[in-house]
Amino acid sequence: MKLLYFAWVRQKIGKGEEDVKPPAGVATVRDLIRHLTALGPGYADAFADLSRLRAAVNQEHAGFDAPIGDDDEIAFFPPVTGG
Amino acid sequence: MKLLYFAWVRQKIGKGEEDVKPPAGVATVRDLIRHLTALGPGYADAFADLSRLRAAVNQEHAGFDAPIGDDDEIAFFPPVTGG
Amino acid sequence: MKTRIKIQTAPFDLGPELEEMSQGAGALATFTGHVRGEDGIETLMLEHYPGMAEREIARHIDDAARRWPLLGVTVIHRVGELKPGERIVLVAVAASHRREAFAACEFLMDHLKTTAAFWKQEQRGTETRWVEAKASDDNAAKRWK
Amino acid sequence: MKTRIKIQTAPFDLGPELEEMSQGAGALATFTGHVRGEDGIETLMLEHYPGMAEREIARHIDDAARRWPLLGVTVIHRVGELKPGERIVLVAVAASHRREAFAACEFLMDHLKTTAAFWKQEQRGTETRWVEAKASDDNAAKRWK
Repeated sequence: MKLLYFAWVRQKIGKGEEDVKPPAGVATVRDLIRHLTALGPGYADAFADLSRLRAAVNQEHAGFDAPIGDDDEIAFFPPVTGG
Repeated sequence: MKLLYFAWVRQKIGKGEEDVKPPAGVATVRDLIRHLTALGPGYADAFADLSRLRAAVNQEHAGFDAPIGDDDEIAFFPPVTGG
Repeated sequence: MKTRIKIQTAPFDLGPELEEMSQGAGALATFTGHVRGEDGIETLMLEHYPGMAEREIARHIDDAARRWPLLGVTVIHRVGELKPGERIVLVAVAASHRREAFAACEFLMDHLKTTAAFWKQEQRGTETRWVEAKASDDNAAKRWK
Repeated sequence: MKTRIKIQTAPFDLGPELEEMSQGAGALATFTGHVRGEDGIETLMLEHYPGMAEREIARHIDDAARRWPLLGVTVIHRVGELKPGERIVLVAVAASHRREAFAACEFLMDHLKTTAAFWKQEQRGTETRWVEAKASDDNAAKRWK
């Protein structure tokens, strides 16, 4: 599973991307967030306030209940501010 | 009084502008139209259908009941089609 | 607010006009109208009422600036003989934010279409036809009342 | 319909981009967004999600083309380090008539602001701040539902 982090999510976690193999039972974006939060204070900080966080699965905006699998690309970022 | 004609009004009357001194009693745009209509077939043709005609007094759109005087610039034209 | 109104027979380029407008503005909305080649039009003759055409445009720019906070407006309108594909008109509005820039640009175009003293004649071969005003343009301008 | 999407670090000129868009269209509506110099911003850093950013823009162009008859759309979005006054984004829409061109241009800007995967960071001296999303942008995008 490929993970991507952008803007302050990237800064808090300290990297832009990583490959992870979450344990069995991580079936949704929300499960993944719970798993990542336990990995360290940077992750915990990045995922502390889910109201400020957005996610994409395979480059499409996704809710936290979206299902995910090993071959997916999951991204976390703040609400977008382009244009 | 300076008169200006544009688009098909100009073509029907056969000139783009002229100076006229209408008789006493010509106090509004409508009076002027009545006076001009009697001047010849070109004028009569140009002013035959007032629903297709627009007027300006001193370079501002004006209704046919607008008052006019000797020093005014009066223009007649079809509805505009610029832009 | 910087205002520029030009009525000219010469063609104009967009680059230099818009480059200057952009300075210091957060948002720039523009509209460019072109001679459509459809219906076999060979030439579009544009006639205007010198003096009144400029006044009407200036009046609408003033109205727009009272409605929205604007930083600059440029209106260029060509007259004379135009060929299919050529630009007829440019309306460019600079503002701090996009909402105002878009609204004022559309407001100006709608009013240019319905009150600015320009007339179009289409020429196809030896046949000429004065373009008639469209009810849809009147309705577009009425939206802003 | 001709579609062009460019995400680039290099600055872009309006002239050549718009010149090409104009060909064959009756109406061209454009929007250009610039880095505002207010509040002492020295640099605006623009980050994006390569792949997703382009996809979102393409999706909104498809949506716009289903709503309105369009002839061409160009979207250019800069990323990287920008200075006050520089252009961030260009949205240009060519159509036969102005109503569609304006509507689609504004539709695309509203959706770019709310869903395209870009993030802005303002830099003032040694201080940096991620720009927060605005409720007004969300509301603008909701108008089109």
